[in-house]
Amino acid sequence: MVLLFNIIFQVSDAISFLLLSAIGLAVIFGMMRIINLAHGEFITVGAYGTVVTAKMGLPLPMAMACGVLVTIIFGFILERLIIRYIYGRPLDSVVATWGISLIVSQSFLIIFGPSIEGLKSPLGSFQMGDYSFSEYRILLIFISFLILVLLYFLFMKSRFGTLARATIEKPITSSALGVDVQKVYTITFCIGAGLAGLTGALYIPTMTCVPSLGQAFIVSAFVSVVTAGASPFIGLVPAAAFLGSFQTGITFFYHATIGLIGLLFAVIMIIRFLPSGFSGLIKKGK
Amino acid sequence: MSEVILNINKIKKTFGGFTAVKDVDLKVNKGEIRFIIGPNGAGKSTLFKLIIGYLKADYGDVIFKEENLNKFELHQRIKKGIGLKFQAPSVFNEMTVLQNLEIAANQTNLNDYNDFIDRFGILEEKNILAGDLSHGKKQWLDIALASISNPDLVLLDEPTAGLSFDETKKTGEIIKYLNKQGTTFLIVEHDMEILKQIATAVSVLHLGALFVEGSPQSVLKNKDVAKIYLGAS
Amino acid sequence: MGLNNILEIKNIISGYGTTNVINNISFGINESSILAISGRNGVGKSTLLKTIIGIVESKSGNIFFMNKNITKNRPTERSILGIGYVPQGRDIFNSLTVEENISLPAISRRMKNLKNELEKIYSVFPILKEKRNDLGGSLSGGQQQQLAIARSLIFNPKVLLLDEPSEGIQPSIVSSIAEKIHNIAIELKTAFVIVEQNISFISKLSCDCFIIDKGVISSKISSKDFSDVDKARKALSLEL
Amino acid sequence: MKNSYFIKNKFQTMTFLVLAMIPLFVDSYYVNNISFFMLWTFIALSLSLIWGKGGILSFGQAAFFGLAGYSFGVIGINFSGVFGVGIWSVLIALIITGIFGLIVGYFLFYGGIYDVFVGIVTLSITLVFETFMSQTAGPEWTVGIARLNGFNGMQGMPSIGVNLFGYNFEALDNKGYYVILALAVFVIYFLDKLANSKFGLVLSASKEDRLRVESLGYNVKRVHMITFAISAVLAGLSGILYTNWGGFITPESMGLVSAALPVVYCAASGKNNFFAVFLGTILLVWISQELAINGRQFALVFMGLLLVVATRYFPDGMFLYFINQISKFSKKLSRN
Amino acid sequence: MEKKMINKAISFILSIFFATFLMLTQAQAGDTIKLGILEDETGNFSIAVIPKIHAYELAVKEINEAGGVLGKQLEIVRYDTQSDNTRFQEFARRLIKKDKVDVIFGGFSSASREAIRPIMDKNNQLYFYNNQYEGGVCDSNVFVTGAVPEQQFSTLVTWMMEKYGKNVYTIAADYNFGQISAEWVRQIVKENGGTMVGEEFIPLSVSQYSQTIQKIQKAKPDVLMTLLVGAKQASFYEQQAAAGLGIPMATSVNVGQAYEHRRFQPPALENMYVTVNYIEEVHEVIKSGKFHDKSKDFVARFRALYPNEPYINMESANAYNAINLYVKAVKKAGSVDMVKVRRALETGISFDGPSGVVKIDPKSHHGSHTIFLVHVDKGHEVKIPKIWENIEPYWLGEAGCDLSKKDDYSQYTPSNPPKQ
Repeated sequence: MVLLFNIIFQVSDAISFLLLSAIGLAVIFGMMRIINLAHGEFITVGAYGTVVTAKMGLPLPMAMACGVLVTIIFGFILERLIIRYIYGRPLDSVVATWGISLIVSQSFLIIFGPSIEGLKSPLGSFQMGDYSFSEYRILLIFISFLILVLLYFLFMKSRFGTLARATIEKPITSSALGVDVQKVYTITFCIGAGLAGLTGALYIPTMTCVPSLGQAFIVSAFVSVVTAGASPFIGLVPAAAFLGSFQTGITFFYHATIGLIGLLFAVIMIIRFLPSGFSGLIKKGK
Repeated sequence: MSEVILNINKIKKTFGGFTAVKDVDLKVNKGEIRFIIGPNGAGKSTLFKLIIGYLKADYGDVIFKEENLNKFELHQRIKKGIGLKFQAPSVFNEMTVLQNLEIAANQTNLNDYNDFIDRFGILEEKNILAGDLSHGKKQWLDIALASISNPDLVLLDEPTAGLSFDETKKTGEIIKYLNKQGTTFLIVEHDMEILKQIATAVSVLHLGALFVEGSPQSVLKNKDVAKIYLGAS
Repeated sequence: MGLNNILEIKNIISGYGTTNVINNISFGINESSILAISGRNGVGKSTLLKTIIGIVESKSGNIFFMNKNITKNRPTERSILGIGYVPQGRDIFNSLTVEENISLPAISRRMKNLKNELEKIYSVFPILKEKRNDLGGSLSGGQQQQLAIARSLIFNPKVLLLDEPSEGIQPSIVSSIAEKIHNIAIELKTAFVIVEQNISFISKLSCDCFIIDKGVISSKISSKDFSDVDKARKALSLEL
Repeated sequence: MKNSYFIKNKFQTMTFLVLAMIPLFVDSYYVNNISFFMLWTFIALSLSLIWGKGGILSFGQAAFFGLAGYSFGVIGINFSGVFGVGIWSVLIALIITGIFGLIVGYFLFYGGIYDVFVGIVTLSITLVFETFMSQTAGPEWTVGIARLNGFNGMQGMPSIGVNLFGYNFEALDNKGYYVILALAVFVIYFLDKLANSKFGLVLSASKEDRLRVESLGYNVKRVHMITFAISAVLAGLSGILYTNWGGFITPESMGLVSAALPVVYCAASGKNNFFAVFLGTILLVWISQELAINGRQFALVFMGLLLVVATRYFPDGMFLYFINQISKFSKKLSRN
Repeated sequence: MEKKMINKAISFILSIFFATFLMLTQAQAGDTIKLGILEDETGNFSIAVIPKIHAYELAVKEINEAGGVLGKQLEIVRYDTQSDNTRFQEFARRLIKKDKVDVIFGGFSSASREAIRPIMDKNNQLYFYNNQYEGGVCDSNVFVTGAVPEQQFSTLVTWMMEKYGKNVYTIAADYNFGQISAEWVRQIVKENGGTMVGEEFIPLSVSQYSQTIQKIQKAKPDVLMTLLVGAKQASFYEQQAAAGLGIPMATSVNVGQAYEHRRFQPPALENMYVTVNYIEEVHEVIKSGKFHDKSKDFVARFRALYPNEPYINMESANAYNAINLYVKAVKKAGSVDMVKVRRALETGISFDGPSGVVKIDPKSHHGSHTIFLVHVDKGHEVKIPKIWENIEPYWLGEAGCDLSKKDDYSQYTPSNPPKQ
């Protein structure tokens, strides 16, 4: 029983990390085909926004909301100044977003110094057999799935979602039907940025607060989104579930290094043998 | 009895539940200019893609020069002596006309090809980017790409789409000339002008199946063909 | 032609890159009327519609809609002003449900009482109501065509541009679509510009018909003439 | 003669001549430093070939860079003192890299992997290399007598060179500079020839329309695989020269940053034009060094701004734009 | 349109000229003793390195104010190596070839030291590495003022085993520092009759530790050695605290370098033990005596110059000691000639610094240290339960490295010692 819980915890912990890493990128890259190398910096912005406002005395959930808000504003400005000029040039977006990531992480270093005092994980821990667990991490697991569900409803069931999916599938036809394509892009980008900020806000109580903290997420984010395939909201959960359990399993039997290498190998093999990713597999299954 | 160069044997293709091509038998004789016509959605394009191997048939064989092509990929089929032009002119827009031809030709040195290029009316433009050609000249360049390496059989998908009367006529002359040099043609077409001008045989497809076959005259006179072709019910 | 034309095209030249596809075309259309445009493949019929909606920029000339010069407006703006467009191949959003497809223009216009509007549309196209929760990509050709028209009708456009509405559709359905277009034109006071090659379809529309060739209007006949196959062949140089 | 390659590309030839004369005027530090700038051009050129001409974005160049660097080191250390090791270790390292490139290329293109997926697969390969090499600190990780030495890096390999009749030629300092410059001239010449050959035409054509190229009878997958291998060899050349320059190679050369840098050099320079990439890479490495020296903490901010401005305003590459301006200007001058 | 393009062109050309201009206007050198400094002012390591840079500047300022050495003033030539090994190589060459400095100080990560060591050796350049590290560098041109494993672990591990028990679990960064340090731990545990109940190596890029925490709990160790490096790995502490792991931890890296006890919210580092050769709190924790006085004096002087320094870490003491040791040796040699200075340094030269005497071992070129055992409690308050004075860097000398007799340019480990 304890063992089973332990396994479920470890696997879903790994999955929720992959999910939350990927979620902002799933919108920005998965839907808009912007290869956003500054994804990690978006996460950093959310984390710093949270920490700074929490230090000013806001309760943690409020501070997290502020972190997200700051990231949305940040994303909005970037979209206006740079990103909108590189839609449809996915490969050039590599360079521009790389530049953005350099500017942001170094600016954070200049403004806040190499590190600021972090936050403590809220909630406590509980014991089960030989093992103890952080309650906050268990909350994170639930939150990550909750966000995914909300996101599913936002993009699949809401009015905005209809506009966004239409625009992304056929931008020209959408514009001919009266959809303000540019506005939809801007909002979608801001949602992606906000989600990345949310990832930062949620994880910062468990991490060291340094300007480079976002880099910890970037590889997980890209591998999850790409293996998810063309419809990230359908493919992300199975992709993260597969990669997360695979990595956890290998790490369990060997160690973390082999786990990481195994994860990357799994990604290579998935792309090779499942070229349309997990969402393609699901669609085929239907 | 003339020699059969391309033999399509009971070929079938379905997409999901929809049968695009059902059990089509088609023979192309050496030296022919055979047209495949039919209204929209008759399965012409699908048949075309099956012949070149871009789509995989559910069953049936494509036999070219007595060799079954089923197991060969597109580029291998071409190497066996087939030239090919897709529906929309797909020339390489960012390259010059000459570079386009260099890719398609067997030799690198195209000096001896001036005559050939001139036939297509693009000699003067040989050093400009293909993307800057007019629509008609793009079509001719595309046909030139399909035929420059002296293939035995050239497949053309709508070679006159978007051309004016004069351009259409010239296209016909080009095809006729190449045919005289010994090239066999299989052409998917909408346009009746060019059919009347150059066709030696016609196959009509309707709703994925072979509807009627014969000489241009016999097919054109066929009232049923007129009906399906014009959508008159 | 005059000021009461709802849509007026004046000396339009347009095309792609350096090639001109439309060479100086002018015409106008009244409220509630239908205009058919025909011609052989690749003569610029689709480009003409794309120029009117703004997907292709005109190189010279002017387009007036309700006496407003819209030549410089973006497609989105033209659509909001009241021009509907059904592209060739219909461009249904495969990943959206039928209802989402129809609702899209209404959502982008923030239209109130979407439910009522949808009901109106469903009463014209009952088959769509049946399939409202299916993905757009799963419909048959005829259903997609109805969906594409429905999608543009929901915002009550003053002009609806249709590109090859009969393409890939069973003959029986073709005539029912023609009928529907007639009813819509009368009931909703919508003007139609229809690009079409299908002779029997054009003949059923009973309206004026322009024949386009080499980017210009080469002749103008009545669509009734299309019921005579021989005349139609001549008009379209499709003599068999 | 009039149409010879070097006369046709006047600005390029002039630049090479100027570069060839630099060691006559400046002291060895600067010569060495320019060698350092130039050694990065090969990895950038390798990407220019596969991405600029072939339209395939790879983050794997860093993996080839590292593989070649380590191979060169391992062979050099094991056969240190054997005649000519400083030359044939380079060749063997390049062959190993080329074969690995061929295998990866086969895996990618015959597996039908294209577009952004190539980027992610190659990035994964690069990161696997980095992660694996980082943990090889222990004495059990030796190849022959060469310690891989994990994250701290491998060192002690003999330099490129040869000992002939008592004359010791080592590709370091001025000699190294001319070796690198000669290689650069050769590689750019070779790449230009390749790009204008039938193979190059087919490669560029398949960027526009893969299907049409296949329909003209070419095996596009094979073309891409071979191009990928050639580009692997070029990236490997940079790796070897880098290892030779510092006497040192670490897994850091195969990290995320190293994987992205060639992309940055290419895109900012003008990925379609080999000479623009060559010149742009030199200038970018130089600028980033100057910024590190003088910009202090603002160095990376400036570098970032440069990249953003480059993509925002010069979609075809910044340095290509300036090279074109210069040649236009000089044409104007010569006309007057 | 044209105008826009021209504007762009001009702005770009201007920016290039700007960079060139900056390069050319750099101050030209006078008749000074030039100290080259290569430290990571930016990038991943900057957090622990910036106080170190300030310590160099403090030492130089003090010496110059006292009249310099051999009648000359000291001059710092410093480059920001951006936590990037290649930058270390570029700038090491620049210092040697262009600036022609008399000595080089610097390097934080072991990889950066290894990146420039071949360059130092090729040019016979005198070089001070002033960081605690995995040990074993036996190099004629290199002097080390940081602590090494025999100083930090022989004290720490033994003490921990006596206090908490003999079952030890190590988690370590999966690269040279972690692996070699873990090797030391393993050896010392074995020598003291303990058991390694687990050992896990973790890639530097890993930031999530749920699984590691469960593995540790399964093994039930008495002591957890955490040889983790970098900001990502530092997240372990918060995560283990949140999970309520509650096992006493011991390390050689945290607190003394990147002052995690000040930066992290308590109780992330609760019950952690670290061996350091200096930290800023020494004089606050030890209320009187020589360690109190020296540290208090050092901090006062440091803070007078850099009042906003977040923390004065052990590497800043090492940096301060290094400059002073060098100057003492120059005085003794009567010259800045690098061979003469090296010989002077090999005479057993010593300096009485912020944490007591540091004496250079002629055989290994490493310094002896006072080692403080630092304990971090629940509220992240610091205690020093134990001080070991004058701990020698004995291992290299015993293993057979004797640079005063025989030149060497290698790095050794316990499993790969010098050939006798």
